[in-house]
Amino acid sequence: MQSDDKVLIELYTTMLTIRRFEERLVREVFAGNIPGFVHSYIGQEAIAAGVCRHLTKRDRIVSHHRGHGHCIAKGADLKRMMAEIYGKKTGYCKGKGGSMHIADFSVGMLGADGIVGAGLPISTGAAFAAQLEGRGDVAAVFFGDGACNEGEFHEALNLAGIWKLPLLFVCENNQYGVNTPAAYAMAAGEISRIPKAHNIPCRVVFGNDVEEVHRVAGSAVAGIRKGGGPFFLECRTYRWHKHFLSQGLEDLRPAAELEEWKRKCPVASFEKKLRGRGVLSPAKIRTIDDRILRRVEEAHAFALRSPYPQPQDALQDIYST
Amino acid sequence: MQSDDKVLIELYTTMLTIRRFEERLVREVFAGNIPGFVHSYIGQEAIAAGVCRHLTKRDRIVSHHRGHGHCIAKGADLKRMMAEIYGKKTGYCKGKGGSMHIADFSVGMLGADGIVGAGLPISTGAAFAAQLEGRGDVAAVFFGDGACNEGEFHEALNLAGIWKLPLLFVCENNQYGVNTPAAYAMAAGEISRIPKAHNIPCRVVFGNDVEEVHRVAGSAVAGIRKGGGPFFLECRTYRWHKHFLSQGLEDLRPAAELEEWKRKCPVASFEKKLRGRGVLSPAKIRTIDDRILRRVEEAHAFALRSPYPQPQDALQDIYST
Amino acid sequence: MRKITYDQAANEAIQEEFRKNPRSVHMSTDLAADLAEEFGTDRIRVTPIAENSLVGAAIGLAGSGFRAVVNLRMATFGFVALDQMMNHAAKITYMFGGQAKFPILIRMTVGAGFSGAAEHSISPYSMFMNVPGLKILLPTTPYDVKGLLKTALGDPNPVISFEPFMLGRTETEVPEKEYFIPFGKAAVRRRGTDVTVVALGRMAHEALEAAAEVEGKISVEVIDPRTLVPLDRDSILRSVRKTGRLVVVDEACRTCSAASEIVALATSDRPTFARLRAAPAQVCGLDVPIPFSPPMEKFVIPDRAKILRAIRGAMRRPST
Amino acid sequence: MRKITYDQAANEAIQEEFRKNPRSVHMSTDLAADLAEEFGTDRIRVTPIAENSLVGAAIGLAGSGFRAVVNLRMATFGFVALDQMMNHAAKITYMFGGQAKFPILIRMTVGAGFSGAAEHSISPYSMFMNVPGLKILLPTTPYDVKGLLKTALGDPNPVISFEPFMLGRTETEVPEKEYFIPFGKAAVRRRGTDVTVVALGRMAHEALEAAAEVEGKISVEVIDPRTLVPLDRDSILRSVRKTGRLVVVDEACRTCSAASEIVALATSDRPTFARLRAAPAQVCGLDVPIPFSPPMEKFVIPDRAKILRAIRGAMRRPST
Ligand SMILES: Cc1ncc(C[n+]2csc(CCOP(=O)(O)OP(=O)(O)O)c2C)c(N)n1
Ligand SMILES: Cc1ncc(C[n+]2csc(CCOP(=O)(O)OP(=O)(O)O)c2C)c(N)n1
Ligand SMILES: [Mg+2]
Ligand SMILES: [Mg+2]
Repeated sequence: MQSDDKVLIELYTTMLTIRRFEERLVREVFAGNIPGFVHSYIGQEAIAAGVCRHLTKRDRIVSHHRGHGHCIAKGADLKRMMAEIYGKKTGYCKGKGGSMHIADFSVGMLGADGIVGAGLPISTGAAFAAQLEGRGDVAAVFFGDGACNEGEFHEALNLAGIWKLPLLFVCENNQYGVNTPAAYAMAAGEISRIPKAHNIPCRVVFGNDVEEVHRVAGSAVAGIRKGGGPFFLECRTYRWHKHFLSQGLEDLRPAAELEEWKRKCPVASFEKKLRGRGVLSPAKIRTIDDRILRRVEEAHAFALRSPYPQPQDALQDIYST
Repeated sequence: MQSDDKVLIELYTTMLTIRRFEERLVREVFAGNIPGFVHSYIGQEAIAAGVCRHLTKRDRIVSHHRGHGHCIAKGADLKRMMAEIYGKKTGYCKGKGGSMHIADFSVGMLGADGIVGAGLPISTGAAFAAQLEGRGDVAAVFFGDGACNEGEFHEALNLAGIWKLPLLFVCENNQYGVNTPAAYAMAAGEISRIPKAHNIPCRVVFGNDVEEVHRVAGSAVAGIRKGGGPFFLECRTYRWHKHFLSQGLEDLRPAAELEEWKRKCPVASFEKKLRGRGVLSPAKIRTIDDRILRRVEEAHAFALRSPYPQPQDALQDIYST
Repeated sequence: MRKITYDQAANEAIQEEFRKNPRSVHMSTDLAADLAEEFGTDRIRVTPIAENSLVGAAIGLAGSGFRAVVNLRMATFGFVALDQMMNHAAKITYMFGGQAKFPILIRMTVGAGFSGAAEHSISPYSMFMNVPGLKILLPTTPYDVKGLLKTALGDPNPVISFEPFMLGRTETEVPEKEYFIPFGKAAVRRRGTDVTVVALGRMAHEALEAAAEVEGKISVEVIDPRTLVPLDRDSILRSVRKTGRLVVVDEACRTCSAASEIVALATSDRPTFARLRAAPAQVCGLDVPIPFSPPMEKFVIPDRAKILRAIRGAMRRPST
Repeated sequence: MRKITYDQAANEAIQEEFRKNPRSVHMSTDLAADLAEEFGTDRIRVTPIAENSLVGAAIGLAGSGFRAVVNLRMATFGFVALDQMMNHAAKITYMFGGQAKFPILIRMTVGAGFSGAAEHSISPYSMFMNVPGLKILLPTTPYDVKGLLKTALGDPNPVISFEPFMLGRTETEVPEKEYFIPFGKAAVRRRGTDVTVVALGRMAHEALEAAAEVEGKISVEVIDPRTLVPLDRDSILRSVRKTGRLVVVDEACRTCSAASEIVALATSDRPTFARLRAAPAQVCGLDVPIPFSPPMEKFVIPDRAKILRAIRGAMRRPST
């Protein structure tokens, strides 16, 4: 097996892990087993996988409300993620955060966040830290098209620009914020016009093509590590589920549009390519999938058998000591 | 006298009125006679004069902390302005606002504002109102280069863009926010790159040349009235005084730069032109100036002889009834 | 009488008032579908996610003679708009010497109870009460939300309506006939003589259940202020002077809460203080960010049991 | 001992701690000239005017193992940054289950008295007290500001320092020798037995002058809490139990103020309530935006005369 193939298989594995994890969650949420709001990453797996493959544990990422994919791609533990989503004591945040606030600082995942756009300034601080440390580390921030309309988007681009921060902006343009089309909400038309105006180099990629994401992110990250300053990567994609998983919430996006994008499934299309090129056989795929499914089941079982926090645990962690 | 000349003389008169008003204030502030913070508009007169000449009383403007020029150009009463700056009961805001919060809704001056950038979203509302009224009225908003780094700048551009609001953005780029150079604080380099990215048409003018400001603003306002949507006018200029008038505050801008810009005085250079073209004779200029000086003195005398508010007046106007 | 939900009642208020006033505009990041259908997308605007600017735009509209309604959804989303709400909407009438009116209604949901975690469960009304110039509603029933919003939509000032998320789908009877509820008039939800319970927001319901539970043993008066600014001081003080005992229930974090304010109000009023027979008690959210996991979330917000404990405690305490 | 100003003392605290910790960073929209000279422009950054992002950047730095200091200047400029302060800085330690530390210091000036008008004179500390997860300082002397900021610069949590604008140039003795002031320890500025005056921020000075004025007639104990979160409940309660009378003085608007909280704290504490001999009193800023014109501004903020009136009132009131 060539080393290139190894990378491809890893990318595939990461994507499929996200997919299986999220599929399991979809079932559990609709069965009423999970408290709170859960935003599914299904349909966008290629972005987290393709970008994070270039990042070390010292590189720091900041995520948003749709953050499970970033956690998994950055190397977070499925068990502790699942436990957190279930509100268990063994979760990453001891049950204090839930789906929208998973973080794993030990792998450089600085946290998902429920306020649209808020991760952008936070990521400038992570990049500033990397710049001061001077070891060639980078930061990356993931955010949606909707977040680009918050003022913090502008401020973060500007700050990264004037300070030449080692920061990769990854816009996951799934074309909607809840039910509001980006085409309606954004005067620029093309998101990339904004970072370009701030003199930040920019590339638009098909976000369902993991190889393209991986290739472009790779040269972007390499350039950033060498001190080239921030880079902006816009990934065109689509989410398969409602804004968050809920019976009540309406999905006003055209059904045909969703169907079309399902045909552009990032996982299936990549799988097909790898099979076509002989990188993966059906049997090998089965093996990978089985292992992933087992890990997801283990994570799920771990979450279920983990204890809930004690009520009084709520009084811990307000402050660090 | 040609009608063109009439306009030129009006522009000159407006600029000189602002200049004389502000000169008087500078003296009074440094003599310790005026409470609070006063931001002088000296050096930037051509912008307020050139833009507001195109606006009717139904057109609404929103101003910022450096707002005296906009008030005067929009037709506010010098007496009530001066009284407000002195904190007198006869002032526009009954002494509740002071220099930074002068408004005259009767002439469409929706107020100065002390929070950098905050006027931008407010102006989108004024433009939205004009759009709904459908009478071809416009709104205009004045703001500095420093305000362009606040997120509200981005948000207001976007909102104006997607809704095609009848809004003229007037950026008074005096190249510094307090002592921070725009060249340092702004990744875009050129401010106009940002509105362009939002697909808002944009022109950069020499803000000390009132004829240029007037000409470009004129076609911009005409286009907006016809339903062309927002327009962005960047005016390059310079302020002559410290950020606000205060003994204590340091001015870190290069002295030579200030001297150079004083040679580009918007009032003196226009006066020279008008004399050269025979539009104004020295005698006529003297007459205009005398009248202005008299009006400023009257305003000042009015302010001085006006009573202070009663302490208990502080309890009025918290709510409208 | 027909029953409708809290959310429907709120919507009706807007519909009725928007029919009367063509110079009224609605903005929200989500489509307000039935409003848009009736009033058109000129007046009912879907907006980009840029809350600070929506509130700013509302101020500009209001200063230009329109009435503007902004639905920010959850209160914490409104935190990006606090500058426009607190520095501008609240102060602009005053700063400009009252020369213009600013009829603005801003709606936000508040409260915990659905595992929304710290960023989606806050009840921040007290911080708005500390900023003069806003009127502040905290409606607790479908009937009230309709009547209060209708009043708000006739008020020439910025009004903020905090609407408990958990109440959105609760149903009660709401008359078809038009009515308004004035600001500053508390609802005495239950008459009693032993102890006054002032209960805010969703806690008004919990307090009523608690009161019912001790029926016959302790006579509990339950007051729902309904509006926090203006606050119906008189009704509260009158009740406390009668009962001599005060328990304030508020889902928000205790420190610097509206509940603390009500206790301070009652105790610093000389005749009321003179009649107090026990130290007043606060049953509030604990001073922690709202945790996600249900057992912890339940622990930090008040419920019937905690209210009952406080009522019994007030009765047990010896008079001074 | 040498005398230095409040602002100089604050600056010294930062200098001393930045010397110790190379992983500390300072951001402000104005140049912090002497810091930049000593520590270089890598660590001492002038920023664009974008306060919300500065606080956000501070959070990111802190989460990456740095200590971040942000000077927002006036508190109302910080209103554009309330989302990052309240939704993020305050909650992030908790939300993430304590897995990372967020050592952040945010400085802002507060208070009126210089005709700054409504947008430049606010004292909004109580709204931050309602949001758990922040530590909150309100230093009132050069000595205190230095000692408290030095402690803040060793604390692994977000700390907000509210610094009364009017005190910036006041001078007192400050030792050259290093010292720290712990959080949660009030300063009893004056001992007394008749009435407890808890005075916040600049009002601590006014209260002391008022106390001196009635020296020999009324024995006034003046307590300056110095930190609002944590608040030194014990010192306050102990004093009130001793004197039986409480006056709280706060420049901020009264409703939902820190002063209301302190009154609620004292009255809802059973043993303290039992010893109260008079209704507690609040001497606070009136509930209006701060007006520009001096006669009105003076009218709405507390001063020595108003404090004296309240002290005398507390003494006059018959015990219950
Ligand atoms: C400041 C703020 N406003 C509104 C919301 C509610 N909200 C949560 S996610 C979302 C849509 C975000 O769209 P986008 O950034 O495109 O991300 P996507 O959900 O499409 O991945 C909205 C409006 C919020 N969480 N925070
Ligand atoms: C949100 C906010 N941050 C900071 C300030 C303090 N401040 C007042 S004016 C100003 C500079 C503004 O620069 P610019 O927009 O270029 O206007 P100019 O003063 O140059 O006319 C600053 C930082 C403020 N008033 N509001
Ligand atoms: Mg999206
Ligand atoms: Mg400037």
